[in-house]
Amino acid sequence: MPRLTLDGIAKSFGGVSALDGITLDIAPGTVHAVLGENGAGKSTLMNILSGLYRPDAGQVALDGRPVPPGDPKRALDLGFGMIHQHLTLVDRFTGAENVALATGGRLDRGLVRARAEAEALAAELGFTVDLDAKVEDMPPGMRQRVEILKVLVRGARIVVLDEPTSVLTPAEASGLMAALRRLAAAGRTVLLVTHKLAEVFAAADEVTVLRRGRLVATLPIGKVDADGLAALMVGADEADMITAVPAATAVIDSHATPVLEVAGLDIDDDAGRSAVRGVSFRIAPGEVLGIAGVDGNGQAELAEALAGLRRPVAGDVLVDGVTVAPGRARERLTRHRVAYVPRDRHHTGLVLDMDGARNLILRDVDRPPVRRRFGLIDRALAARRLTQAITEFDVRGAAHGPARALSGGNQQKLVLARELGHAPRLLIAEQPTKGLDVAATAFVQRKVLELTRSGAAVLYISTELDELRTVADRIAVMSGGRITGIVSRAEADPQTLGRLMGGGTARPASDTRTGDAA
Amino acid sequence: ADEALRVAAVLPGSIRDQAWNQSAYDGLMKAKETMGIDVAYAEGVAEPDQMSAMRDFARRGYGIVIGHGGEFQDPADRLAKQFKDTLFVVSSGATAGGNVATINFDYRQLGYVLGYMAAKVSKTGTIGWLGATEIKFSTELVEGYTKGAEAGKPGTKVLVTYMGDWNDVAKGKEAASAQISQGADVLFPTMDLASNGALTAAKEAGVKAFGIYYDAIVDWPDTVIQSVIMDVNAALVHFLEDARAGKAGGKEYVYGLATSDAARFGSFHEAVPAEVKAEVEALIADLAAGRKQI
Amino acid sequence: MTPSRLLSGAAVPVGAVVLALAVGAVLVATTGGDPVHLGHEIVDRVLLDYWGLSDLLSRMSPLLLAGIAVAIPLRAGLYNVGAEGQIYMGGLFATVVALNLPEGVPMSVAVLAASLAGAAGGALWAGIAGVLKARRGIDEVVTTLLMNYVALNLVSYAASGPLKAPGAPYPYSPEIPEASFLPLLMADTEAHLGVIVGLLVAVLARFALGRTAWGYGVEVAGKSPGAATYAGIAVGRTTVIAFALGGAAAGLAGAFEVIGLKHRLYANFAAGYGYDGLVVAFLAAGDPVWSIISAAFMALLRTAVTTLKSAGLDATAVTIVQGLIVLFAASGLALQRYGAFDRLLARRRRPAGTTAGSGAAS
Amino acid sequence: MIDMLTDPTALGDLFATMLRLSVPLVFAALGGVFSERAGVVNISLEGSMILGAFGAAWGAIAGGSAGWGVVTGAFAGGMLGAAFGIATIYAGANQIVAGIGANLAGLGLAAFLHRLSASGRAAENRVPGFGDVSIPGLADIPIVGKALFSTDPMTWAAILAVPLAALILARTGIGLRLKAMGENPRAADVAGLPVRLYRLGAVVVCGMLAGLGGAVLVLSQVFLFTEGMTAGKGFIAVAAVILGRWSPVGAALACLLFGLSDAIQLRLQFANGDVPYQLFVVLPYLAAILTLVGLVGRSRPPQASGSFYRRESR
Ligand SMILES: Nc1ncnc2c1ncn2[C@@H]1O[C@H](COP(=O)(O)OP(=O)(O)OP(=O)(O)O)[C@@H](O)[C@H]1O
Ligand SMILES: Nc1ncnc2c1ncn2[C@@H]1O[C@H](COP(=O)(O)OP(=O)(O)OP(=O)(O)O)[C@@H](O)[C@H]1O
Ligand SMILES: [Mg+2]
Ligand SMILES: [Mg+2]
Repeated sequence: MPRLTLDGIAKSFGGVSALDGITLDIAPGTVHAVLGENGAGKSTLMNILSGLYRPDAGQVALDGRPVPPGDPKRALDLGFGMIHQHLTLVDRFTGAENVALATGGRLDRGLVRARAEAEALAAELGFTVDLDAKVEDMPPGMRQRVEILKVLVRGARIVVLDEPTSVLTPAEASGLMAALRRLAAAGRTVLLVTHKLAEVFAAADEVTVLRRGRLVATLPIGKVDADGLAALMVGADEADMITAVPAATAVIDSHATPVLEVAGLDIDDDAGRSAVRGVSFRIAPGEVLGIAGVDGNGQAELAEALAGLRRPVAGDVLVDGVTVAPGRARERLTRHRVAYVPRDRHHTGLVLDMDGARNLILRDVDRPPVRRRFGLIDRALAARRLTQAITEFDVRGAAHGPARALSGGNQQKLVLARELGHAPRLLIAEQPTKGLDVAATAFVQRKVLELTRSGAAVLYISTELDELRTVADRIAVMSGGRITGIVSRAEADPQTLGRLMGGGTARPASDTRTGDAA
Repeated sequence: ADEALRVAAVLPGSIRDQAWNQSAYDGLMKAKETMGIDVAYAEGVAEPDQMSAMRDFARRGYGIVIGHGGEFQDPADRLAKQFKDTLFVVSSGATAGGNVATINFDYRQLGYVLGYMAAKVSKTGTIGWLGATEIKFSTELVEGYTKGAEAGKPGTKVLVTYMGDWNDVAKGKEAASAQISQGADVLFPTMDLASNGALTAAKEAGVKAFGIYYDAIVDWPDTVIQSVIMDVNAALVHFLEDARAGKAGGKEYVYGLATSDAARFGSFHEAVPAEVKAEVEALIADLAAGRKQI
Repeated sequence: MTPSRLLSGAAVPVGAVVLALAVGAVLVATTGGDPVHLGHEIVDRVLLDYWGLSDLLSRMSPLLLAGIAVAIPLRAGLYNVGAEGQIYMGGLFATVVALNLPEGVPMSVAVLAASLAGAAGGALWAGIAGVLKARRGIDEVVTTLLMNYVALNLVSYAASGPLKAPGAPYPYSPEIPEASFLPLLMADTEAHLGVIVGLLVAVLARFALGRTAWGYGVEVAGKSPGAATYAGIAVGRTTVIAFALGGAAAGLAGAFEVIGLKHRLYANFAAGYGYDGLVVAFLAAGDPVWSIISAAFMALLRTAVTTLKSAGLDATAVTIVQGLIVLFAASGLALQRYGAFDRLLARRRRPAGTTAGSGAAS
Repeated sequence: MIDMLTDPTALGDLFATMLRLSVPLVFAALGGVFSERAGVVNISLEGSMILGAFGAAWGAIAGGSAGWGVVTGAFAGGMLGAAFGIATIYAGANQIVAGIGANLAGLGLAAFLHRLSASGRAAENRVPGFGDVSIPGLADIPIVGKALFSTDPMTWAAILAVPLAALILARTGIGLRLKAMGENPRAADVAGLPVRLYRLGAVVVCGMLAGLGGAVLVLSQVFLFTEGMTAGKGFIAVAAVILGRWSPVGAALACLLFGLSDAIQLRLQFANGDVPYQLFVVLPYLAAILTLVGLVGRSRPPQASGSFYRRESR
């Protein structure tokens, strides 16, 4: 069984060092976690393993034999399989076609076989996937599951996973972790990049911590606890900040005019199918309403409609008691001061080919102070915003170059810096901490609470119950396009939420209609 | 050498078009050979570049600069003011004078003869004419051709097709086929390279056709029954000989049947009935002698 | 940009041209020509010559404006393959206006009116493709390409029909009144004011695209339609406006060809400038100001082509060399842009012990 | 002129003209589909067509048979495709610019070589081409019979090539991978597939197909090579690719539309002498635009088409 060794790996991009002298030795049959802040170099390292990037120096060896650098094909042949942080799926192919592409499917037979194997594996992992759907029509979670299946079906000996669980449900994530343990038990080597310490403790044998491109420590999992890992990642002085649990202290005035009132909202998806039906709720000033639910149950369409990107079929939306015109994104941003953190930072959140400063003026480029006389842009202001974002949100590597070059987490921070930087009245956040490191996650949650203290309201959409139970005052559960129940934080135990997600209601319900959303 | 007899031509198309441009090129080469004069040319010169190409030759000291096509009229007029010692010649030009000369063929007359003959030869009473774009050359040819057909046999139907392209051989073939399928059994293609396509169609369908510029029967022995030989070649030599003798000036040179070395007809196909042949020859003689006007 | 980088930047296109010319020299030699003599011709008659310069400038005007016509929609993520047709429409509109101006209109007014009409003609023609794209999602590449043929034939019709000069042997219009002639930059040449206008438009376009909120919207619409929707940018309207502005630049080019160069509308008066505009814009990576350089380059090429033809070089060989120059220049620029040369140098340097990259970053 | 549509002979004739005008386009457009589906926008079809036409003429004369012409025609077209592919896929040259350069080089080269190898008189350079082969019985089917079953092998090849190309793209592993190169080359790369090689392969095949399109003109239609004989057909093929939404069948239908409207305009013209001929000449383009607006509508090119794939760019 293969023993993986990395010797003095270094890589820089345009003169900026991303990795420097990484030396590692990974035993076969183990799960090896790789931790680090956003931009620490984790993805770069994994991409070097999979042959996508060619290291500037150093080498990777398998059982002492060097792996040719920068050759994905050879890496695959040698048994490397990688699940990329930013999915490598063909949007217009079905799930099955994507699997077939990765497994070298030939003619129809290959497609059928790939499909069958993927299906079996999905069942084993407890994944629900529709392999006949096109990837572009899948919710993010399902895409992630296809990406995982695609690699695992190939039967890799060294499985590299770069933040594979960021959009999975807890059940799916734990299914995956169990599967990784089984792979290790079968003698495979697993490398797991994650920001979720719980996963590290659940699945890993060993953990390596990177900080700013350097290897800080490699430790067996028994020798370290969460605080210790945090300290290794960010340095001891900053570690306290992370673990300081944010307390929800905003005062909610439930009698005041709600900041957001949604009444009888019906929304169709891109294909014209009903995605959200009869959704009504209110969010009071200072309140965080969490939306829980399995991905693809209408959350995305709801968020888009509230942000003005999608025109609802029926229903009213009121912000601060004022009805907002349907489908008018600009007006929401400016007049109603609605901030929106979209789930897809690549597609909607950022203009990847523009630099950080220009991305930070996306919301208000056409109004003062950004817009000056003769329609000129105040470039100095944009630059100041970037400096501010870099210091306040700790966006690493954004000083120069396009947003595309940033690490996934840092891209997310850029979006957050823009959306939270305008004192919004209402924040709609879809998976806002997706891909953020531990410190940044805590920071964002603190910022959200800070916002509520100023009387703003927050709609916080997440598939992670733990996160919702930390930030939300109440949690609404969406299933089949409906809100199946809204419970207070105190009532929000996993059993209740789980039942609601299954389509049940909090009260043993009579008005449960599950079939008609199809 | 004789300053005035350095001759240059600006050609809008390819010297291998087997038609308008090639005939000028051949004429230059023949003049070079037979008269020993210094010649130059620039081929494939697009409209935006035509003025500067002509000027370039004038500046290089060519005493005669030919713009080979009606589109050179205006550039020639303008340059004539700048280069007073240069004689500018416009083939198919409209107006001569000063140091601008034009060389023209009597397209109406030449078209008339072929129209006349076509009407006589046609069994279906429908004949065809094919061209590329509506320039003087085309419109006058069509005009003469139509009149000639009416004279040859009143009521003859003339199908006229403008292809919009001089060199699209495949389309030339289809354009001719379309005429043939409408009953045309004598065709007169007047494009450049595209005429090859039309002649191919005629050959395949077994109908008759006319050649242009040279005696095309040699290349299309079963198809071509007569050719109008607009011998730009000979016309040029004619003109240049005048020029060498110091007789050339800003005049309109028109070549027609009266100047039979420059504008004449080729060989009759043996299938042309003797009486038709005789009538056509008589017509040509009348026109050449000026006994008949169109 | 350090001087050495600038130097290497210039080295690439020059290298491409040299390489293509080397191929050309071989071709010339095979047909019995004298490459050295032809080289002299280019230097003497194009580069170091009053008339050569004037030719270069008169061609640079339509090339630059056509480049901008491609560059502006490109910023919005749209391919304008229709600069050719837009130029033709510009020429047509300008001619109609110039021919119908009342007598005694002062020169500045006549020139302005004809120019604006040309710009409007181009904008209108491009705007159709823009509207079809914005409203119906119809691919702009194919509409603009097809509309070129329509425009060409429309001009051909106008020049051989309603606008034809009486007795003209070829489809062209009567001469436009002298009041509407675009002033010349160089006496007795065809180098008209168009190139100056082109330079101004280039700078203005760069400024509007790079510095204004409007330009920002265009950029976002081009680079990320998703983000544009998020920010409430009206992608459809941006599409139409970007297209119309591009078309206006092309239309201006067409107007200048008529009022600056030919003084008449000809059936094929601007052959090929629109397609060359694609080369101009893409070689400049879509930047209007860099387009000045690439337009000058293409103008030089076009001028040299005519000169080489008159110097007796076979036109087919000239066309081959022209194609190779374009092909090599594009490849060379790309290799440079993506750092292939740097990597090559670095790899060669590495054995000597220096770390890659660190030396160059200063 | 109604008899063009009612009289069976005239209709059959129209059909035949449509087919002949379309076949060269169909080959080139199929090539374009392969190239663009693999992510390379290829406007050098015109250059490949003309080189293919020259290659076919040269090969058929040198080899003494039309069969050789097919081989050399495809080869010549493919060579230009390869040059264009190396510039765009390996060096990263902009695909539009490189396409324009390749077209010029191809047009120039074909004419240059022709001038070197042949005399100035077309009829002296007659090319042995394909004759029509008739299938008895089928050829007598009214209207379509003669055009389809009494024709030359290249037409049959084109008719077979369309479903074959569709099958390859829709049903084979190669097709799946090729499409992946055009949609998301990174996904293909991480699956261990040689992205640049696939793309180059597609572009070379494209050049060969376009070369065949040029060869058809020479070997099946006019039996000689002349300078500039493709007369912009390569650009029409580019339009057909988009009009046909990047699918083989769609592109072929678009070619038929161009062929049909050209066939119709050539027949309409001489019955309407007072209508300016330009109106007839633009008929195919207007028909295509109207089809786009009325029938085709919104279309999405392959996601990564036109882009240069570099591994280490994000
Ligand atoms: N292709 C690239 N081009 C330019 N810079 C890059 C590229 N890939 C990575 N970088 C830079 O390298 C550094 C490390 O990035 P990397 O993606 O490895 O971080 P990470 O540890 O995976 O972070 P995250 O947790 O946010 O995903 C970052 O500063 C990033 O900007
Ligand atoms: N066509 C091109 N080829 C190579 N490099 C280019 C090209 N266009 C722009 N650049 C590079 O891009 C960089 C950006 O240019 P520049 O700084 O002038 O733009 P800018 O800051 O956007 O200007 P402005 O905001 O004033 O419009 C320059 O350093 C230049 O080297
Ligand atoms: Mg990462
Ligand atoms: Mg700038």
